[in-house]
Amino acid sequence: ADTPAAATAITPATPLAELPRTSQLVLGWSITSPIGVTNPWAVPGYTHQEGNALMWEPLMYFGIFKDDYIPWLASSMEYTAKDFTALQIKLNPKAKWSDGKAVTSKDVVFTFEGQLKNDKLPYHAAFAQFVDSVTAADDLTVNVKFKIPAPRFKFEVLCEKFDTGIPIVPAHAFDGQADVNAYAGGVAMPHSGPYDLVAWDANQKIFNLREDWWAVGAGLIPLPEVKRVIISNLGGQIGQNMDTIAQRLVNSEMDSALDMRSSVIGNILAKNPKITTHTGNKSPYGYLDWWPNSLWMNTQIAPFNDAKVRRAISLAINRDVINDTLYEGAKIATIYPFPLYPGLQKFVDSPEMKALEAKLKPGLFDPDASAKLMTEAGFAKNGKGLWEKGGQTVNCTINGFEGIHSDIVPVLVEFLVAAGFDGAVNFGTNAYQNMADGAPGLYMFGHGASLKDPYAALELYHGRFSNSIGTPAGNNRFSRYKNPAYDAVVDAMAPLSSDDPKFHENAVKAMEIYWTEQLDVPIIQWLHRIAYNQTHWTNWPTATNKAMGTNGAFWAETGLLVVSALKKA
Amino acid sequence: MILRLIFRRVLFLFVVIWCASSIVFIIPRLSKTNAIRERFAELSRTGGFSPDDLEKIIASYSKQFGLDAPLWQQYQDYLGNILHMDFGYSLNRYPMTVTQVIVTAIPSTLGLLLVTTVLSFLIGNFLGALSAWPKAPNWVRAMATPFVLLTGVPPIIMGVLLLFFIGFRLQLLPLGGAHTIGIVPDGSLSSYLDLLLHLILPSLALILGSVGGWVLSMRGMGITIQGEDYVNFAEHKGLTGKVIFRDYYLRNTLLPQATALALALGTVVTSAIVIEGLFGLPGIGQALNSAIRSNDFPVIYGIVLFITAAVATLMVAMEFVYPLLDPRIRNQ
Amino acid sequence: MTDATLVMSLRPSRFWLAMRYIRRNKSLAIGLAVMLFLIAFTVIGFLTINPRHAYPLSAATRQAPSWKYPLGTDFFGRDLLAAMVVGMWQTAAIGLIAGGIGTMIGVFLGFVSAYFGGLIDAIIKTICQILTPIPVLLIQVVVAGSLDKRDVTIMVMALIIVMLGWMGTTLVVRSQVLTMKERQFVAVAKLSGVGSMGIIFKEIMPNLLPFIAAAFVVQVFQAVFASFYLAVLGLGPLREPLLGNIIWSAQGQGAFFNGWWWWPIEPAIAMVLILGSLALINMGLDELANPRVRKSE
Amino acid sequence: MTNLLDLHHVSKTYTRGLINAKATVALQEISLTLKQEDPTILTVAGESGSGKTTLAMLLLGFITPTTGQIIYRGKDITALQGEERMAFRREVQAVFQDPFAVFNPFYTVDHLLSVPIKRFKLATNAKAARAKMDEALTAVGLRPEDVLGRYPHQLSGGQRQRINVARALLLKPRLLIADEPVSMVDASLRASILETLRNLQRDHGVSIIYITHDLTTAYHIANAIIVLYRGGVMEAGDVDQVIKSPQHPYTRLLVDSIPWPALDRRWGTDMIKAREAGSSSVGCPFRSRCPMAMEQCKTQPPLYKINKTQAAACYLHAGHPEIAAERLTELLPVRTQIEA
Amino acid sequence: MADALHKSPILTVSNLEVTYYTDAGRAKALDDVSFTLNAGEKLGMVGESGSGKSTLALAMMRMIKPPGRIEAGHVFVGGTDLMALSDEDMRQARLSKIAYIPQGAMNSLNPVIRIGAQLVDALRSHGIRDSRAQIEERCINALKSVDLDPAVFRMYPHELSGGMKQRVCIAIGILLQPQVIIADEPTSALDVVTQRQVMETIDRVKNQINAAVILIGHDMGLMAQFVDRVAVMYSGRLVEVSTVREMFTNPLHPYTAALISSLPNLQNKGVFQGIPGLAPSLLRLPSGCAFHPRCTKMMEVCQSTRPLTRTLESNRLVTCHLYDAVV
Ligand SMILES: Nc1ncnc2c1ncn2[C@@H]1O[C@H](COP(=O)(O)OP(=O)(O)OP(=O)(O)O)[C@@H](O)[C@H]1O
Ligand SMILES: Nc1ncnc2c1ncn2[C@@H]1O[C@H](COP(=O)(O)OP(=O)(O)OP(=O)(O)O)[C@@H](O)[C@H]1O
Ligand SMILES: [Mg+2]
Ligand SMILES: [Mg+2]
Repeated sequence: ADTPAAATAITPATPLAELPRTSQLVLGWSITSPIGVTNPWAVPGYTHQEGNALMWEPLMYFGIFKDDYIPWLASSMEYTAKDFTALQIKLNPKAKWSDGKAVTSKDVVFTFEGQLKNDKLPYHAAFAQFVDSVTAADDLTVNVKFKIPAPRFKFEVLCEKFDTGIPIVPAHAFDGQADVNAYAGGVAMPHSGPYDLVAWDANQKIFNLREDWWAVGAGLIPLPEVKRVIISNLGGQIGQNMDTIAQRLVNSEMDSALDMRSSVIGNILAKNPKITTHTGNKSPYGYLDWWPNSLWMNTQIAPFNDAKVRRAISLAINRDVINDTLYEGAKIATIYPFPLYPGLQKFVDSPEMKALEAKLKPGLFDPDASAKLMTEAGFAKNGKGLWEKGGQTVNCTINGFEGIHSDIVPVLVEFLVAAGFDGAVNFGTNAYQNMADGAPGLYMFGHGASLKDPYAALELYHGRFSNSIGTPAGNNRFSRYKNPAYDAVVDAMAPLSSDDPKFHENAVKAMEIYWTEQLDVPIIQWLHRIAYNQTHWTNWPTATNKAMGTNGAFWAETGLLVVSALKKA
Repeated sequence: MILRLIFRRVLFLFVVIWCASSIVFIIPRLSKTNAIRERFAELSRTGGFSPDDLEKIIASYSKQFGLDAPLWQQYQDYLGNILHMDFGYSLNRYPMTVTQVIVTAIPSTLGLLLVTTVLSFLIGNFLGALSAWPKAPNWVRAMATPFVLLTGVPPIIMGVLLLFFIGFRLQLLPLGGAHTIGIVPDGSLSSYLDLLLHLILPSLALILGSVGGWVLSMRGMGITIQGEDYVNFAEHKGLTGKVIFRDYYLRNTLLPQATALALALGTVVTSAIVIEGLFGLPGIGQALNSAIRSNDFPVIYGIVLFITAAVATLMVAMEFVYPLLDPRIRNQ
Repeated sequence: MTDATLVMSLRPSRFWLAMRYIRRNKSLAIGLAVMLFLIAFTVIGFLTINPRHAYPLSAATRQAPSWKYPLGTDFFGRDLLAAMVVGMWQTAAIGLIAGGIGTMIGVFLGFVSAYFGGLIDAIIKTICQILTPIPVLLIQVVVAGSLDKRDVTIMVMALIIVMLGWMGTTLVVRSQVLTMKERQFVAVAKLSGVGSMGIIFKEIMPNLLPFIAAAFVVQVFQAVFASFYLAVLGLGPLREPLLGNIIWSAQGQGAFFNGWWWWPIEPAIAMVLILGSLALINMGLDELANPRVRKSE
Repeated sequence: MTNLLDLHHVSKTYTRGLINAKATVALQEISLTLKQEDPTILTVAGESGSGKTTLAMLLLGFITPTTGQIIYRGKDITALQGEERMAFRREVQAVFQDPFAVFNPFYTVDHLLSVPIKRFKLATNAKAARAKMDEALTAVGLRPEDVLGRYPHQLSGGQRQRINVARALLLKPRLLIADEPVSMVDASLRASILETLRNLQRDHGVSIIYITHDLTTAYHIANAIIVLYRGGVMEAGDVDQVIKSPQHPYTRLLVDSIPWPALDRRWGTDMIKAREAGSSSVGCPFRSRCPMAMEQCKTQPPLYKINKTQAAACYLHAGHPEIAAERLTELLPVRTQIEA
Repeated sequence: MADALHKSPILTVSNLEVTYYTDAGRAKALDDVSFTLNAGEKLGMVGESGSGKSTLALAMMRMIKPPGRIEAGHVFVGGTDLMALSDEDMRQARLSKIAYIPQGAMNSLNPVIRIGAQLVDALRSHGIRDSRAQIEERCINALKSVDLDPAVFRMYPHELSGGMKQRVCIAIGILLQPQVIIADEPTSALDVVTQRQVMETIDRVKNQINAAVILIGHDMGLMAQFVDRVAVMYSGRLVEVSTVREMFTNPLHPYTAALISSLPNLQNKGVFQGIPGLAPSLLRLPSGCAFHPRCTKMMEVCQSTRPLTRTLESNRLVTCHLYDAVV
């Protein structure tokens, strides 16, 4: 067996220098990642959350609210073929690793080839699907050749935004590592980001600013004012201490922490006026995530193979109650499988989409219509008031995740029970397994696909992912839907760029099928409600302060941009 | 003779560990859940993964962790590894080993649990013995009933109430965490005081939640002993109350209580799960809780085995301590 | 001599003696009184509330206790009075099912083990000894955590709890039967031509009733405790208004922070009353079963 | 006619612990015969731990002998089945030492009497059963209405013990084992219980094995006596003979130690030798305490027939003829010598 | 010297009265009990079970526990009234003035501490501040005086036989050379041989320290062998106190007479003569003399009037109407 690479604690060799609280940023988070793991390739232990994003940098960031690329290690990244089959990357000549070595095309090639060859790395599948070859033209230029048109590869894979995209890793750090997946990295790992890991134990993780950060010299950014970042471990089970986390934020023990329940965030603001959110002190206090949630189901098994049943479930859900009861009147409930970011908002605001919406009424709550559809589908109510056919009720157990769904799912279950569906909650450890296996029932899960245009979301229902029952479905492809007509529409969109009119036309067509066939039941947009305490730090990313244009979550891949933009209060 | 006894006890220890390990091995596998898949679902939910064919990565890792082998094979490997004290890697926190996960979590838990368990054992037994003792002042004896009521307050409820009244309402004590944020514990007095301050509420919850049980069992035993002829004779001998209490009551009741103490250490870990969660303390309870919730089998096995082995070892050790406490056992 | 009096005091014909005894046995009296109150609460509650209101979206949300909602409502729009009634009933169901089955298993194994002795005894005793150091709740957490939540019903919850909850009773009953077996009246019964079954059921069992009752109460206590514990961790049947579930969901919504203190406090108090009264009854029964303890009162 | 009871070289060894077996020889090579036609009262005497209760348990079939056989009316009692077993159960009864422990505290004292009536079908209906119970109680000097329907703790020790005797009376056994029946009863009550026992033998032809450490009562009730020490027979014979003129040093010690309630028969003045712990399993068991121990005693002495009705296992009597253990009973007188 | 001691009684019990307040009612377990005892004298205390013998002993030790209560009476030991002492003084008086050797010696020693420690703690609790060695020597002497090996000092109770344990209790009893020793059925659990040994031991140590001994029991045989005077209790009352000889030859009280004639002896083989009837329950005592329902010499007055205790010639006490006239 190989030697264990992780540690049980990282203690600073010399005691940490005392810093005034005003130079320190305290972030509350649940640290569950293995101590000492800083290597992005140490999968599945590595996560960019919990502070590692402060160490690693991508070729480019994408500022979602700025709706633009932010060049970083790469100064440019352009498709060099019209059909999106070639891409050229030019690196920033000033980019340096923390050990002083320059970031070169060798590192980029190493990073890309690693993903391509190593099937344990997170983007292996994407690379394997699209990338033909990666070559270094010179020290600062990399050419990527694609097997098939890859118009979204640059955005989806090479840019960091939200929680996706890849960081560039130093080739020389892996010299002599037998198993790159088992190498923890630790403090020794050279990295390009400005913060160095200096201490890590079960309670906290501490990063110090490295003042010779290359990006400052390169003029990308002024020297960050945050000299030290402390990630304070809130413990594993958030539900158990939601109260205390909120109160500790109010008490200014922390400058920011993980996102808050909608029921809590308003009170946090009320109790400490210094605290603000993405939307200031106004509802909905958060920004839109890329992860709108639907009730998914396996469209291959009865009774969910019947579009009438799927539609009946949608008709049983009262989206107004969701907005009013759970989210304090914020308009969270949705009818779309994608988040309404600027590009997508434009799409749904188009006249074609408006007409379609008016025609199909996808968000309608109508128990009578629901009942009618169920009767048509051959169901009858049994003694307990539940729909039944052939002695079987409709198994509407909602599989979900306790930490994030414990507010919405119980309410959904009640809607379903009220309409005669046999509802229950499953926050078990097998929830995801059930989704992947396509077990009977409903799956509360996000889409995590589209950001700029609807393609990625619509592609989730493509017939090529329609795994047969018995084989696990891919992530976010739980529908197992197969419809040649739908596939044709999506295929037509694939090689087109988003601003192509043809693309728009097909997208509307696909949406028509999505709604009429009710491929899944869209429930809510996903909001991140993060409290920003301005007692010590200001200039948090908000709806009005789009300076860096990021989504404002310090734990996201763009967290480095959030932290480095902070100003002393 | 003594070797034989030791041999039998060690054998017992092994059987206990084997049983515990088999139970924890089999049960989570009864559902067909693939731990790796759940882990990647978690990761893909929090991002960092291309949504594209995750299944391939999952298959690859399942192979690495031996999860694709037939159950029987997995079981054999698992037992074999345990024999080598090798619990393997955590699925969730790879490349951290299970041992590292435990070693990381244990100091915090041990500090909290050992202290609270021993304290509540001492307080509970003392009060229990007193409340059973006819010579004790009335108010001491009357305290038994409130303590019985306390046994009805599980640590979690006690924790919730303390947190609400002392933490929220009165804002007297820290709400969570093991120390003030930003302090790197350096072994200085002030860092210990800081730690202590943070541990008051969780300790109180644990102590108050378990002290009643000790009071009760000790009281029952004390009353039983009080009817013994030798206690009566001690009074006839004109011994002082103090001597009777110490040498005739406590000495005779402590023996069964000592075993219970060993057992209690096992159950208290369960309280730790909720208390550590409630107060945001990163200990073994938290580690176990998140392992259970993420199907991190190796960590679950590791922790349950660790605790079982610790309790069983303590119990066996107790058997060797017994003869010191009770000469009657020495002859057997 | 004294255990005769206690058995008799259980007989209906000795109703007044029993009442007098209970008056002296304060813990039993208080325990029974609280238990009666809880039972009355549940029964009267069932007659007056609509059980449907124990589930979300059936009432206004987040209402502090008022005339309309005496115990207030929660974030999800449960009427907490209804939730308390239903939750109490479900808690009782789990306690009684798990306690009942556990006691039955324990009593059965204890009897078999002690009465027949030999290999059977050795096996049962060894199993108990081996299982004792295994932290039961931990295993139950693992089990509950591993199950498909769809399958976790009140009944399943009770069974999870029974699974490893019988050893204590087995050992207690076993040791009692062992001593009882040596009592001379058993020998006399044999001389009177009574067979094994007769001796077990007619001679020994009646004398163990106080012990079995105490063991039952302990089992119910443990079952209620365990079910509460699992529910607080969110490992129970999630839709049901189990007392633990209510606390679990209150914590998930930051109830204290938001000032909805009644939401978690009410089930906590209910649970304390249930467990506390069980503990008191147990202590009272202990006094009954252990004549020495009784003498001291 | 077959004998009522035959003991052939019965020994009982208790082993304790499975691994480190420690053996206690509780009874050693006892042979004994009781004839059906001559009901007798035979006393088995000996100090604590001499194996008296063990013998009783063996005779009742509660434990099985380690070696040897117990034959009841021609059948080995370990081999009894069905009907025969029921008959044996009924015909061999016992009165135990502790008059309280034999009552099941859960029931009224009626239980003790009604169960055997039911099990052995001694009465056809409840009325007949009640009549039988009344009769037996009256015979032991109790008024049925005083005791029936009461719980054991509501009766005095004497009453309880008499109910026990009544139970034996009710069943009219052929053999009654009385294991220290009066040692826990007040002196003033002893007499009446013993008298009832003796009447049982005299009027109903019940053979009684009376087990006791109290030679005074033995002397008064029994015809013959066997003195046990550490499971072995030390002396046996006619009870008058043995008590008035004990031949074995152990019997002598016993008789000397009896606290006679008489002013003219006082304990000797010389202090007796304390019992020493541990003794080897070979040779005379009394050797280590015996004031007259000789080299010879390291081998087990045989029984010597001292006169027509007395034998002792002691080399002091080596001049007398040896008598085989199984013929010991021939020395024991059977007929009660009524009222001196 | 012996005569001089005989003149002033070392123990005087007067009008002792104890009641148990039970669920079922009040039970007067001791009713107006008075007697005296001289140094070096041995008094036997006999009576049926439940007649109050142990209660008397416990009352003299002031060890009656609830629901029992000492209602009245005095116990003078060497001139001190124990009933008037403070609790602390009474504790000191136990063992040093008046010692009690318990009924169940089998269980009267603390199983988890050494015999030696159980002797030492008795000394220490009585304010003896000698050096360890001195105290140990004193204890070993006490053990030796009851015929025990000094090695017993380091042994645990379970390593001793019943007779040895009983003798340890005696050793503890004489440790502080009390003036009165009460032995409550010290041998009822022992066989005759051991019983004789124990009784002889008590006799010897009594002579050494010239204490008065009260031997409680119901074995008249043992009394005949051991004591000088016998007190007979019946239903909480002392019905007769006489010397052994007088009691066996000329019992005064009808109950005593019945008791004596029920005794078996070598002469009257086969004659069984019990006392008819049953001892009454203390809760429902017959009116008048408690013994009258069983008495062969019952008179009319016995049914209505409680007899008084009278002192007859030669210091015999009797409580019976038969002797109303005699005085
Ligand atoms: N169940 C048993 N297991 C082991 N040894 C036993 C058992 N029963 C009795 N013995 C031993 O066998 C020997 C004889 O015991 P038994 O009870 O027959 O004596 P006893 O003469 O009836 O004594 P006692 O007068 O005290 O009743 C003793 O040494 C005793 O310790
Ligand atoms: N703790 C008590 N509670 C109630 N009644 C008691 C208590 N102790 C003794 N008695 C009663 O007091 C009476 C005298 O009891 P005591 O023990 O003195 O009798 P005894 O003569 O010593 O009897 P024995 O010979 O059985 O030892 C009995 O009737 C008994 O029932
Ligand atoms: Mg015996
Ligand atoms: Mg007594």
